[in-house]
Amino acid sequence: MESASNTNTSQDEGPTTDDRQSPDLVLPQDRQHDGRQAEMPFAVVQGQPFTQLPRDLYIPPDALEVFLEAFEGPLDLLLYLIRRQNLDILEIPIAEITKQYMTYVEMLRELQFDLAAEYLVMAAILAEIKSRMLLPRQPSDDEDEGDPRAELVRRLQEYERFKQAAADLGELPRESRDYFLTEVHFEHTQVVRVSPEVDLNDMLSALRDVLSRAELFSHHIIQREQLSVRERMSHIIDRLRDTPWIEFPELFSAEEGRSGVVVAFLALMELTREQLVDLVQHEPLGQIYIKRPGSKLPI
Amino acid sequence: MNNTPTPLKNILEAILLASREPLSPKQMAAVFPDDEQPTTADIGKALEELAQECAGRAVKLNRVASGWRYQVRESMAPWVAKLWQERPQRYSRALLETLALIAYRQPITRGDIEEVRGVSVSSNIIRTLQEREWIRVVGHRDVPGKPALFGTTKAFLDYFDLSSLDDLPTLAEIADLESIEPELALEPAMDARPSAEQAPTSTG
Amino acid sequence: MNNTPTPLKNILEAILLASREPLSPKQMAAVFPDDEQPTTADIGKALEELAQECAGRAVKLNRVASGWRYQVRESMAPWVAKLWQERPQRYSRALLETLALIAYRQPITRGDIEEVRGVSVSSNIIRTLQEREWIRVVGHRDVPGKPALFGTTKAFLDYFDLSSLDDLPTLAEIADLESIEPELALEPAMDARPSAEQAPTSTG
Repeated sequence: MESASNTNTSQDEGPTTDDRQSPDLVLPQDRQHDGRQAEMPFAVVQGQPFTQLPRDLYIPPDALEVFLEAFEGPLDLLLYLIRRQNLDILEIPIAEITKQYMTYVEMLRELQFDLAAEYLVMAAILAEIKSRMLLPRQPSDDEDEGDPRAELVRRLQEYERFKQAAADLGELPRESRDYFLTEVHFEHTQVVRVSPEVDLNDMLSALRDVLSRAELFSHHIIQREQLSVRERMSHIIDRLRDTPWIEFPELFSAEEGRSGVVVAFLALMELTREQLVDLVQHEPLGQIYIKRPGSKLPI
Repeated sequence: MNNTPTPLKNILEAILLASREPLSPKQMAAVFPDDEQPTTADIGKALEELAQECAGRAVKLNRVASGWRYQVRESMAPWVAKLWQERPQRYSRALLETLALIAYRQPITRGDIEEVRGVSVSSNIIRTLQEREWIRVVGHRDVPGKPALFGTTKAFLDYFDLSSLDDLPTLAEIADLESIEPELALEPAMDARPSAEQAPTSTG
Repeated sequence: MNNTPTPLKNILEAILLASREPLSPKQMAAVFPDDEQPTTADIGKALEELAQECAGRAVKLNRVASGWRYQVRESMAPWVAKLWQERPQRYSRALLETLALIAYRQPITRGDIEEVRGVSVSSNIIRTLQEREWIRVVGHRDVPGKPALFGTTKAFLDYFDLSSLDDLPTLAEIADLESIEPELALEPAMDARPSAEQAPTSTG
């Protein structure tokens, strides 16, 4: 029957898995500083390992975030709960695990943490299995339904296989990390290295894709922006590489006419807004300087 | 003037060292004029000699999926890595799990991947994998919505220093829920069809 | 475990073969830990040995203004040159997106581009665009790390036959283009979890 005991586990559990993990993988274990495998902490926040499900509801919100990020989803969390107690997947004590899982999910909901829907779906699945486990089972039922845990066990096993496969993949030699490509200089005397041709429309359609992905089209400011303003912004920044500051009037030239002045002015406003330049004026009606952020004026 | 013909071995060494991409024997042959093309056997013999000459050196001649390449040995990584300030890109567990599923289960849809992982697969992961040219769309499943089927590429194998999918680490076997039935012969690794690998979920 | 220390000569061979740029003795010494730095004399001796080992091979170790590098011997040019002639290349979607964002959102950092694109931008793309002289570093943003700000060049305008960036369609026009011909089949699958992935539209 369902155990009402606390989910607390002993402190001195041995290592629970022999997972070989790449240093690349951000697993709960990796967050341990001294590399011991005594008990896998959920997370380490500001040097403090969280090795147990917190019993009271208060954990710092930033701890929760790390906590949640340490898992790749409900299956990963369940596997962790099972492995942490040295349990066999095939013999999951469903009531116990469900209880632990619910504690965790409840805690996150309590704090109105943005919990992925998958975690809630899994909570429902666990509750359903638990209730089926509580029903008296006739031997004849086995033929029809089998162990109510079977499907969950299958999913956990399947996920664990690929979790391991991903860890193995992470350990394979990688270019520029483990091995390196050679590139020996070759003097291209007579050879012209042929550069690919680019069609302007291809570039524009690439832009359209990336902007619709980022939903930037909805941004009316960008839509109205004149590209010559952007171009001018680059020029102003470029001028500021050689000199720490420019006097305001230097930005404008008579030959450009009215529209040129407008473009320069808009460029300056945008640069200021994006904090790429600073505008400085020492006294009312005094000279305005455009300078690199952080640089000092000589006066 | 020097009229000794340049040995094939030297020519291959030159093009292999200068190229950043692995070269297949066909690509190697293509640098010769039509009437002077070496046979595949000649190329093979020359490559073997070159490989032997790497003994005791910092590089080795290695065969990966898309051809042959010289590569700096892994034992040199502590020093070579210092050359660049940029750290090599790190890949998240989510990305590696997705990649593992595509590698071992190809062709596979995004939905299939989500089913095994129990969480949705972000578009960024798929896009990153496609941009790295590690995966590509190999077809579409003939069900409503025609979801794309993904498979891995030669570039994926090259990057992980593999010459074929068979070189991937063996996929772990699944312990049977009904451990009374040990006779189930599970495929160790490379079967592309899920049906062949799945453990039965009920008593038969 | 193998406890023989790696010979200096091998380490130098490794870094010289992996580096795209010539390396000065000082740069070579810098890949060693502070307490294990070889002397300039040791490095000089090792380089000499490496140079001698190139006898009869397709490459040589050469000293140029900024340091040492391996280079393919000139006599190999007829074959090596073919490698590049044969390559029919196309730029990747990722490169075109990066270029377009630099054109439309300049001055822009690599981080900004990554934020909009939602995936990392490879160094190769930036390098290719710089080598082609379509983009250049116009300055640096005054934040930690001082990331480079990129802008487009005159050569970029010339290539696309534009007299100024204003000749490019506005973003509004590009958006309209989309509504006229909706492209459905671009993405293998769209976001399952939009909130987690979208780049913040913080430009406003």
